[in-house]
Amino acid sequence: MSWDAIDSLLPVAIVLSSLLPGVFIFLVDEENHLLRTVLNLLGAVLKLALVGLLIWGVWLGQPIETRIDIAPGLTLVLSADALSVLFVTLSSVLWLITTVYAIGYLEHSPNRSRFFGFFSLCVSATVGIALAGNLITFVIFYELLTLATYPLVAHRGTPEATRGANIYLAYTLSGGLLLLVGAVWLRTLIGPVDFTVGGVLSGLPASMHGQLVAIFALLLAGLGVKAALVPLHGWLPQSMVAPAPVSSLLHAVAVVKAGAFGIVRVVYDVYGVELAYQLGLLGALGLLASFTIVYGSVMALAQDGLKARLAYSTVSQVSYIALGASLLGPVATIGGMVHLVHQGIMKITLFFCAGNYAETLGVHKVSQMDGVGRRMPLTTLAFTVGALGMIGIPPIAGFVSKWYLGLGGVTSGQYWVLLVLAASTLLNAGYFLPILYRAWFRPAPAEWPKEHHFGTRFETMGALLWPPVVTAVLCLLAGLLASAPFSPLEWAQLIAEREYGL
Amino acid sequence: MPEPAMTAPLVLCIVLPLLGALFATALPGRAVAVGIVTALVTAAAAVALTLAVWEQGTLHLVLGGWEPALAIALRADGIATALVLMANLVALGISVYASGYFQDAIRIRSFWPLWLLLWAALNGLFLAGDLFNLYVMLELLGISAAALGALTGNREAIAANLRYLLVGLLGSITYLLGVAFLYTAHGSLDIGILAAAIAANEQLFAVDAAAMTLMISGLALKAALFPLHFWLPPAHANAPAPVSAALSALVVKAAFYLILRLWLDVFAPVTGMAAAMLLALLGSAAVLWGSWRALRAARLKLLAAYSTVAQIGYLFLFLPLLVATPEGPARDNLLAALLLMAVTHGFAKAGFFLAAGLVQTNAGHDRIDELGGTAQRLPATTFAIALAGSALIGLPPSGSFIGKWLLMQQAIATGQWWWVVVILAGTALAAAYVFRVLSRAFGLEPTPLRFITDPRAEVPALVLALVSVAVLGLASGPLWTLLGLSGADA
Amino acid sequence: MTDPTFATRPDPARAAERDRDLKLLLAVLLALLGVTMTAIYALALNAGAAPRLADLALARVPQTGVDNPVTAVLLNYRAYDTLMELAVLLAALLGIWSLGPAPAGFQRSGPVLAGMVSWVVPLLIVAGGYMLWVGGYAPGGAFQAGALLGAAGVIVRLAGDPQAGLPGEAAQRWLLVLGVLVFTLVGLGLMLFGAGFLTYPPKLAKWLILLIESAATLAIGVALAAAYVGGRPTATSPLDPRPSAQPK
Amino acid sequence: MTAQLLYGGAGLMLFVLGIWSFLVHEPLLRKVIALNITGAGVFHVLIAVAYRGDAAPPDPVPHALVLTGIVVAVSATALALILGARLQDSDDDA
Repeated sequence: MSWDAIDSLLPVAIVLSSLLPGVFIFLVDEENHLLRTVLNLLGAVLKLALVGLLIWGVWLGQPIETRIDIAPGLTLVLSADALSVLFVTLSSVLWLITTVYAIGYLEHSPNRSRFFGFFSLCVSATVGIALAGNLITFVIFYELLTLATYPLVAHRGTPEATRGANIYLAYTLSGGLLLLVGAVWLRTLIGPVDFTVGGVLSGLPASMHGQLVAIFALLLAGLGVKAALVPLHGWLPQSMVAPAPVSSLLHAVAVVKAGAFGIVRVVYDVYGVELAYQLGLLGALGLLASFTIVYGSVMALAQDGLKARLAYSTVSQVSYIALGASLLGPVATIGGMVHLVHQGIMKITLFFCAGNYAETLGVHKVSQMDGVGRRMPLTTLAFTVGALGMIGIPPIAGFVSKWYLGLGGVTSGQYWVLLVLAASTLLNAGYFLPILYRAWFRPAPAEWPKEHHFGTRFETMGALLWPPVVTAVLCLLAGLLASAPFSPLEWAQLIAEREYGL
Repeated sequence: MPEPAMTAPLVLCIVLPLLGALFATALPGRAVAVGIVTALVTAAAAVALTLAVWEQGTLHLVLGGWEPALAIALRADGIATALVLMANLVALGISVYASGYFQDAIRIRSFWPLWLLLWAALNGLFLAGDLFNLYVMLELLGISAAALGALTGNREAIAANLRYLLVGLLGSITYLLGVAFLYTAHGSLDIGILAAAIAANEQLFAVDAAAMTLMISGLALKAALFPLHFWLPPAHANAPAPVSAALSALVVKAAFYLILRLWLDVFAPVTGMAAAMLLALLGSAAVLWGSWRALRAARLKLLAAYSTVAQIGYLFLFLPLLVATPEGPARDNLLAALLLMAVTHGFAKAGFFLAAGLVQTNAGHDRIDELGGTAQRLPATTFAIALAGSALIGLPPSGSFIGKWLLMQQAIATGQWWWVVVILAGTALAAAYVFRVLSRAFGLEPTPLRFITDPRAEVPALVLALVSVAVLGLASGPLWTLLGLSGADA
Repeated sequence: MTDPTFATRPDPARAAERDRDLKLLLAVLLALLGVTMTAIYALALNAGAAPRLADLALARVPQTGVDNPVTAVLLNYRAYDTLMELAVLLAALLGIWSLGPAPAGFQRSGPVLAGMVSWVVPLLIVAGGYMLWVGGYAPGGAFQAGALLGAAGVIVRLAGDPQAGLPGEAAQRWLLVLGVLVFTLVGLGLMLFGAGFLTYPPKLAKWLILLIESAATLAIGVALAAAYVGGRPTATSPLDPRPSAQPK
Repeated sequence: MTAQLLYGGAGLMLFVLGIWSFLVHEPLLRKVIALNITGAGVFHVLIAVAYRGDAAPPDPVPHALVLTGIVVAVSATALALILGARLQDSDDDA
């Protein structure tokens, strides 16, 4: 098939490859485990195949775009550039892994058709965000993601789950409204806002700059909620009531990344990094991101709940992406972009492991983790890789991100960035190393809080064990093979080159 | 004289449900069968009408072959056709639902003839080109609606619908006085002729303005514009579910349609910013008050009824923007957005009420705080509520999202940014009241084994809700074509 | 809930005072409204389009099939209004029926009243027939005729027949819809033959209108009498096992 | 003209009085009668419009409108009264 035929269908096919299975999964009878699993995996594998095609096309520089007129003047644009490919690939790969994990995790638990249906819708919304070619498309999928995530957070049905879900909804819908107003305002100023390399606003007269700053504030407030920028982060720790696969994929990858990705889009492809710098927007964003990085880490130190600690760690780490976007110059861009992927694979590893501890041993708290390394060595090994990566130990992925971010700060003359990174790294070590110490070097208790035996020769059920192992290997590979073709770093460099026209 | 075949759907849309009502009256034992057949053929006629208007533009038929001034005209322009199509598809869904809803023979015999009469009145109202004929249609609509609303037979329902009937009568009499003034001043009842006469006789401005005030006040009472909405919540909340759906989705919309028709066609030279601002201010109050009361409502159907008060309010926000926007693509977009919101609300509210009715039948009550278990047992119904709810909030990709987007766009463009604040507040409140219901659907009840338990009731609710969300939001372009508007980049 | 028309007011003393003030305000406003409207009405009469539709309507009467201009408007120019108005009457009656079975009738009348009824009722029926016929060229027509028939029904019920002299339910249902049915079928028939909905060919107009008016008279008479009965015909109501009254 | 204005003006007064009575009086029957008076006021206005002096025949169109209006009003009144009666029944039962 020729590229011409494919290029206009591919983006929409990628969205539909999880949307349609999702819709059918709702209709599947609860007891029909097999059909549901087949639909799930079929969608995930198909999506991955389509994404492979997409990567190839973008690499070749093919224009890949679907345009659907939803109303005169309002067009749904799904298109693929280097940046969207990064996020699409991350989501699709991790979706497949998480689906396997979730099938194991939710075995024998209630309401699985509902869970997997919404799970698929979430991924569809996430790739929709990644592929959005203009602002209205982005807003549509951004809101859809909110809606599709709500049932997953509320899934357990306990009063805490409902409460957490409602808090999540209150934050994200309010943010969504502000984003909507910003998008509409921008639309009235300049017409359709297509994401364009270098931005679309540079031609506007200086008299409009006041409005542009106000619009940026609205957009940032909307995006900052999902990206968990302080002080809009309050929902994230509350949402940790969700089942582990939800926390892993959504709160490590899809939802928070959607916010961070949106900030990147707005800075680079709507305002243009030059204009954003002139308007003083980058400085404000950088400050906000830096504060969030430090604040999240400090808060993480104080958490005893494992998922809560990971959640605050997410608050902190996602802001690296915003920090990268706020620094002028291609090097920092590379750092921010590559962290989009690196943080995703590292954090999902950690959440998978946290889920394994909870499911296998009933361990939910850091203080209960003494000796888990001996009981669950593979899981703990994966956890260790993720945690060390987060701290920034070479050769794991996180080191690469921090290196480029620091270098970006230096090349742009913003030396304070180094200070932020150093502080964050110290704090990262402060909240991860004690866990590792407990896990490996403390003696195990006589009895675990709530131990399950799955009757396998491994430490836990296979479907739970292999996903974190695979993602941990990915973390290592992303660091070790950082300069190989098609590695996240290479791809981030491609993005930076295209954005800065190098 | 136009080809009868071309204008046939115009007549059939009104006559078919009327005939159906007659046969359902005369053959009470076969009322359900007659009703379903009538619903199908009437909906088919509405589709035929839409196709005809799509291809040829506005249809116009003077009944009786007399001079237009003397006789009654039927006309189907884009606005009327869009609403007819919406109303008939929604009514078809309601009919399918109703065929299984009523169990007791006496209710069945009472429901179908009145329902088909109401349907005929709706189509007649949308398609009328004559102000006095509209009065008759309004009365037919009001009487059949009040009778249907009282069908549950309990005290609250009878009291609420008695009030509804009386208030509606006051509204239509006030409207009729306006018509009398117009006949006195301009000697015609035909909308087209009157529009031309009003534009030509500026010295009669005072009379025209008085007539407009009377007619729009009367209709605002029927459209439940704040603060004239007091009759709506009890009447809509206490009716049987299919009737609530019809009342909230269609009947109120018909009164609003008439206001719009008068505003755009008949009184175009008389309308001004002051009148538009007043109506929009009342609309804003309706949005805020209706949403607030919906949030505080103890019962699901009461919530839906207050939500209707709010949703009607949004439609009035368009008026000052229409006044401020000159002819052109921007105004086209605004008009289409107005219709899109009205149509979306029609589908969404009908779906919501039908689903709420199912919840009520299953739980034996509709107190929101105690609905958790029922909502979990009926996934498809809960899903319908969720879909319809997102359309009521205006979340993407519903039609009301597009509508609100264009509304806000034009509000910013014309500098009337304060409406944006109202829309935001209303949207946030709507999200709160919808999710107040939905959050009950996640609990520790046993897992339902099937998605759909009662297809005849759940499928119509789901389909109506789905149309409001997916179809209208993702493919609203045809609406512009049907309205004969260019739109495009504004 | 704020409800200006139906509210019940708790504190009587203060409420009564506030009530009086509100009423005063309302009276002033309504008086202003009345004066303003009269002034505007005068303006409209003065400056308005004087002949309005009168000349045109009167000029076309010879082609309508009837000689009485009001009947020409009702059954020819604006026949569609009349059709829908019959539907309104039907809707009201169906609404009445949906609310429950008819209440019990009145005590059977004594011989004097019964004797009077036995000659007033036939007189009313004959008068109704006359009204129907005379409507073609003088004031009168289906509504006046139907009203007389309805009045006959009222008298019969007052005299003690709970069913107001109406036939059984099945027949009542057919009679009720007869007016709208004949009207609609004539209209559709004309459309089928290419004349257009409710467009009478001048030659047939007189007879078609008479046919419609006759059916409408029966339907209106039955509807008015049944409305006076005030509920479903009782035979069908399982709650109320009284046998339906037979027509005399 | 004067006759028309007097008659029509009287109709407008009836209209206003009817609204007054509708808003002020509680009992259902009074409300229903008030509405009928309001309606009668509007019918008066229409009848007054139809008058074209003693020489010319009156305009038949408003006359026909009034006839139609009367039937509509009768229908609505009948339904309102029966609704009211049922309401009273349920009050008596309670």
